[in-house]
Amino acid sequence: MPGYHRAELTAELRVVATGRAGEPSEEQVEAARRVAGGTGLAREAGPETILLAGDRREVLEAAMEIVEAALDAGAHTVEVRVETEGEADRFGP
Amino acid sequence: MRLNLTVNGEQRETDGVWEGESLLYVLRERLGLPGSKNACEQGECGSCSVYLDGILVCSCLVLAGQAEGSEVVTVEAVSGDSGLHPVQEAFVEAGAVQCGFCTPGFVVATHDLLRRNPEPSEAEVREALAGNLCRCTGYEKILDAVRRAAARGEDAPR
Amino acid sequence: MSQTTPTTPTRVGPGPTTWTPGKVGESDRRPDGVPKVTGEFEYSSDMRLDGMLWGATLRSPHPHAEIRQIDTSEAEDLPGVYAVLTHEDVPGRKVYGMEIPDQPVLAWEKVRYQGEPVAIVAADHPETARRALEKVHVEYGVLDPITDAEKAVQEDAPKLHLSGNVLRRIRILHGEGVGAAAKADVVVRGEYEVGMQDQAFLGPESGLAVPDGLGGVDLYISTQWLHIDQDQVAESLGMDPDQVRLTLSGVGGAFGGREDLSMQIHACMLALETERPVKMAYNREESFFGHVHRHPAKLRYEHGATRDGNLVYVKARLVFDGGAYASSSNAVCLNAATFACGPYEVPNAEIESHMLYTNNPPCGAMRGFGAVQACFAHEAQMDKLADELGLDPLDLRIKNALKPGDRFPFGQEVPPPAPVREILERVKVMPLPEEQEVMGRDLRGLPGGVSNVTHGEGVKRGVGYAVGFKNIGFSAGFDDYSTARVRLTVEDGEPLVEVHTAAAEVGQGLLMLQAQIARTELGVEKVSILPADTRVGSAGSTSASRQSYVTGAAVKLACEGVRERLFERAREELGEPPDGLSVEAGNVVRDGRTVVPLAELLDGDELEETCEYHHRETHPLDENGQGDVHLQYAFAAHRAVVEVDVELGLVRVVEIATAQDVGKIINPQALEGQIEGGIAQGLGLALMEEIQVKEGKVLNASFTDYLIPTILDMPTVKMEVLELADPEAPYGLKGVGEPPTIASTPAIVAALRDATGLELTRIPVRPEQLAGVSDGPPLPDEPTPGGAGYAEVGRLDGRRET
Amino acid sequence: MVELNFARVRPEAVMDLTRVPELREWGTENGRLRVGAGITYTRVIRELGDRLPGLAMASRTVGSPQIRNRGTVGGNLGTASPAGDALPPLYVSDAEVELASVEGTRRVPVAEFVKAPKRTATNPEELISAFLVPEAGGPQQYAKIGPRNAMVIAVCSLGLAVHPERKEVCACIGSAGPTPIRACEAEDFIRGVIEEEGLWESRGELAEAALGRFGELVSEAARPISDVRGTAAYRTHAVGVLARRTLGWAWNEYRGGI
Repeated sequence: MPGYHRAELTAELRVVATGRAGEPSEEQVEAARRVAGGTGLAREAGPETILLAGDRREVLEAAMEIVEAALDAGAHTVEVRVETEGEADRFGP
Repeated sequence: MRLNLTVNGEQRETDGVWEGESLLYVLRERLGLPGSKNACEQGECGSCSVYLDGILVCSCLVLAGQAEGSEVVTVEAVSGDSGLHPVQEAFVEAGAVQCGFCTPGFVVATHDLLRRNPEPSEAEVREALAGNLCRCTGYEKILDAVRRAAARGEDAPR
Repeated sequence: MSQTTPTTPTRVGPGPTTWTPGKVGESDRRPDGVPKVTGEFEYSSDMRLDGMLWGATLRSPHPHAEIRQIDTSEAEDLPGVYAVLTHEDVPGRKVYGMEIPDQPVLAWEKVRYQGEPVAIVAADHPETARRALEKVHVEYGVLDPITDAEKAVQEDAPKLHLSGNVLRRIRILHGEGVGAAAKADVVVRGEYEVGMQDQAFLGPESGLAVPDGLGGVDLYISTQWLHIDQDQVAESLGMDPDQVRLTLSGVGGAFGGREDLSMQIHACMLALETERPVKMAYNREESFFGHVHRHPAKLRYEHGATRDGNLVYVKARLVFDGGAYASSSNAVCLNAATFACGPYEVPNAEIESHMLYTNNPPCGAMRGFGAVQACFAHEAQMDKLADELGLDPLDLRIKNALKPGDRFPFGQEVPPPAPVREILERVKVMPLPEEQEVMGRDLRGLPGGVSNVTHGEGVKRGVGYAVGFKNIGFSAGFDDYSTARVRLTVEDGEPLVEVHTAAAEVGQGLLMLQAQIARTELGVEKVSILPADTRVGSAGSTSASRQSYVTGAAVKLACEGVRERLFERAREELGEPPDGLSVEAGNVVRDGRTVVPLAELLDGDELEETCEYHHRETHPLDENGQGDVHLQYAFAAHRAVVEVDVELGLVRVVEIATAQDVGKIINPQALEGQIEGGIAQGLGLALMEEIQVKEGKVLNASFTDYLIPTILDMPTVKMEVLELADPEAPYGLKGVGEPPTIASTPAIVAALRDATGLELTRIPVRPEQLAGVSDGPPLPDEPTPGGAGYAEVGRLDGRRET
Repeated sequence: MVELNFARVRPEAVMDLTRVPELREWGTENGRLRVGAGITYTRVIRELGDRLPGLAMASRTVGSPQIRNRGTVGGNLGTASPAGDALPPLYVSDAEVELASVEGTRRVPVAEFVKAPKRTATNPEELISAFLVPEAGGPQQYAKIGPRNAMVIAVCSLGLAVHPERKEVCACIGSAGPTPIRACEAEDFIRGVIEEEGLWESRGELAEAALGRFGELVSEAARPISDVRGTAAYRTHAVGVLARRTLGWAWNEYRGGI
């Protein structure tokens, strides 16, 4: 049931346009999505928004990888929003 | 359109009825009688059972306009001033009520059955109530309730 | 769009329910019984407020498509329409989900199942709202759907989610695994399939959202878990949970189907946008698209045993179709894996459980939760094995029955009580119904009933047995707690206990149970149960058969706290010695003598305690699928007697006999209701209930073609109830809701096999299978009225203007 | 009404015929029964059960008491669904449908009236006013398959009438073809058997083999499709079984047996 396996942490990542660069390029978004897909934790959470859900450590590590991939592809800005999930602190070890 | 009908002994009038509305919708949303339930809206579950001119019907299958000038009796009128009708009493006592969404329909259908056949056999009860679906009870307690109500030998109030 | 002065009417919430309940162990008249028989009980779909608008949902007609464009302008211009919202209007997180937030509140680039919400509207009449939906123009680029879980894992399958189509994989390795195969004298193999069952609760999803005028919103909703709804709604509205207050409104059944959100976020969005109360009420057809279903599964099994009938090993591969979104699939996958071998002592096992994303309807919680699918397969295997060994199927089960102290394949020690052998022996000795002459019997006692298909011709009787088990409460490390606030006060000179929890009464009788506990623990006649809402801490979900245990324990704990404070007061004020005090009939008592009436002792004060009950810690599985995963186990055995018209494949179930261990009977009548009702749902899965899906589209979203048992289908139930106390649980009780649903299905199918000699590897068993008539051509997707699916209703593009 | 509730149709106008008393009457006319189209199933069972037993049996299988209290044979005719329970009994009694308009009335044999699934011979300005059918001259049966024991739409069905007065047995398949289908070859076959053996007069037993062959011929006459309710193969099979059984019951009744 819900909560049996509720994700501990979520991170939303979005490659955003900056004043200088205009729209984020397809390649930047794709690079982020490709790496995200490989983490095994990724879903979509809105247009161009990646959502990672899982244990604390794996989510944080995956977020770092994705940010790097986007930057490597030339992105100027990546928004990252990390949240603990309600009730998640009640998980056992 | 305007609709005039007698509901539970009271003359009622309601305006602005869309022609496509069912009697069930009018009872629930316009006349403040939500006791009849909207579980399937296609005559399969019996939750909306009412009397229309003394006949048991699914009010979801009656176009509101068809009830113009008719007499409608809903679950709200099954109990009288003196409290619960024996059918209702029996449903509560027997544990025939769980989520209760099917209950108003069962109460009206049982009321109709016992009015026509005060001492039904089990097979007759089952056939008469086959158009009322219940998802919670597995029907055992409902059968028990009908037996109790029948044993009381009380006839319908109207 | 229409403009009116915004109003924020306030709603008077449901009041407390006060009555004088029975004590623990007694049948009580349920307090909501009277309003339910008179029609006065207010279900979520009955609520209304002045100035209220009606919400409606536009759903995707396609199981898999790109959304190229959404044009709402024409809909917005329609008189009587107050709001038309899309994903762009979701203020907070655009996805939600209980375990993993992967499901769009409103779809943006893609739709992944037929019926996925794309836009919502609020209007002054349901018909206006429906017309507005027709005027929302969505341009779709239709994609090929993935409709087969086995194909979803293939390399070339398109990825439905960023990380692919595998939602979860679990592997359990126990003992030597299949390495033990050499020790087996006999091996039986089988492949089984379970169709998609629906909860089919009678009260369709509905709710009323009321803006508070200060930016927040109150939501009156029928749900199973208020707090997890609150979390998800607040997250998607971008608000603090405090600004989103939920109150439980009358619930017309649940069975797992109300654990996920349906219109909760939508109604709140529309209410906040229009600054008016907004009611959303699904009709039956929409309800089929508005909640998750029981997972369809394919299960491949291999059982090895010694010649004398001792199980040597089990190998199982379970594949579940999770549909488009995660829901509670992770937990279902775990449950199925851990119950894959049945309640038997299996020294070696290798189990794989796979949960996959497809473009089929999302699946999640339903009564039995993963144990149902596994039980159908392992019980079929046990019968097959008995046949192979020439043993009585019941004796084979008894021989291999689990007992306390054994190890489950996932390593946990079987906790007491685990009376598997006892319940099997009970059903074994229960007298069989007398065989009655079939020829010339009343039609209503024959397969087909008054449809007059047989007067006894072709009718054969069969008897079958099955046993199943399931965990009670949430597992694998989740701190599955409940909160209760109990207040002792004096009203009209009489002591009154008020109990406040957020636990959802969905029909099962939790109101009674809470009151019975309060009355038992505090010795007070009058108890009042306050409406469940988010003003008190979480009670967890009304699911996993857990509320009697967990919320029961929380109420008991809080009552004990209040009682302690009463005794303290008695000691302080009356100088009573600390030991030997009790409460009875409204008095503090010692040795049967009244020390002081509660009313006098309280002297106008109130005593209040809020307690959280946390059960024993559980643990996740390790990489070999080992761990102390579950809290409590409940077992039930069933015997089915059927009569089959073997020529036509029609069935009458004659009787179900069952034995179940419940730990302690809290309320006999409510317990019987759970057992009988659970069996009815098991019967439905065995014989008739299946959501038929073709190419991702639902073919029978109506009560005309999704058939649930009627009163003419459900037989008499004989039951024996064992009360073997669980030392860890309050009063020793066990959860009772789910076990009746688990083994009743395989027992019926076993009886059908007995009557027909057919193998019957798929449920629901259709008349075609029983009559031995091979399948014809594949199903056409010709929709029937009220049974088509949203291709027609959501878009209304199949409308005929006549 | 269901289509209205689920927004499948939005008719410009709806006419309520329940208030037309003429439609709710029945009587005899030139030796036949003339039954108003607005007679409910409940009334068919109660008032016409002895005169039209096949139709009454079919009526009893329709929905629930609530539905039978409201639903009418006229409605079943108008819908012209192949699954309409009232249709096979009307087919086997060679009923006629009476259509009325301001122009007058006309009568159409039921098999010509039902043209295709949900299509009838009714002109836009006409309404179904009644059906005409002879009183049963012999035993009649109706049997219907559904996956549960009440409240089902026919997966397939069979109506059968023994007509001693014209020395014929008629059988009609329901819900296994685009319209109800008379099983003519089966009818011819069994008429031949009965005549050959002089069974009309002797009231002797019909051989098991003859019943079996009758069933096979009925199966052969079916033209079913597969859908959510059942497969074509099953429907073909089941109508044959129903034909064999119902003929057995009806013939036994004719013999004065069961």
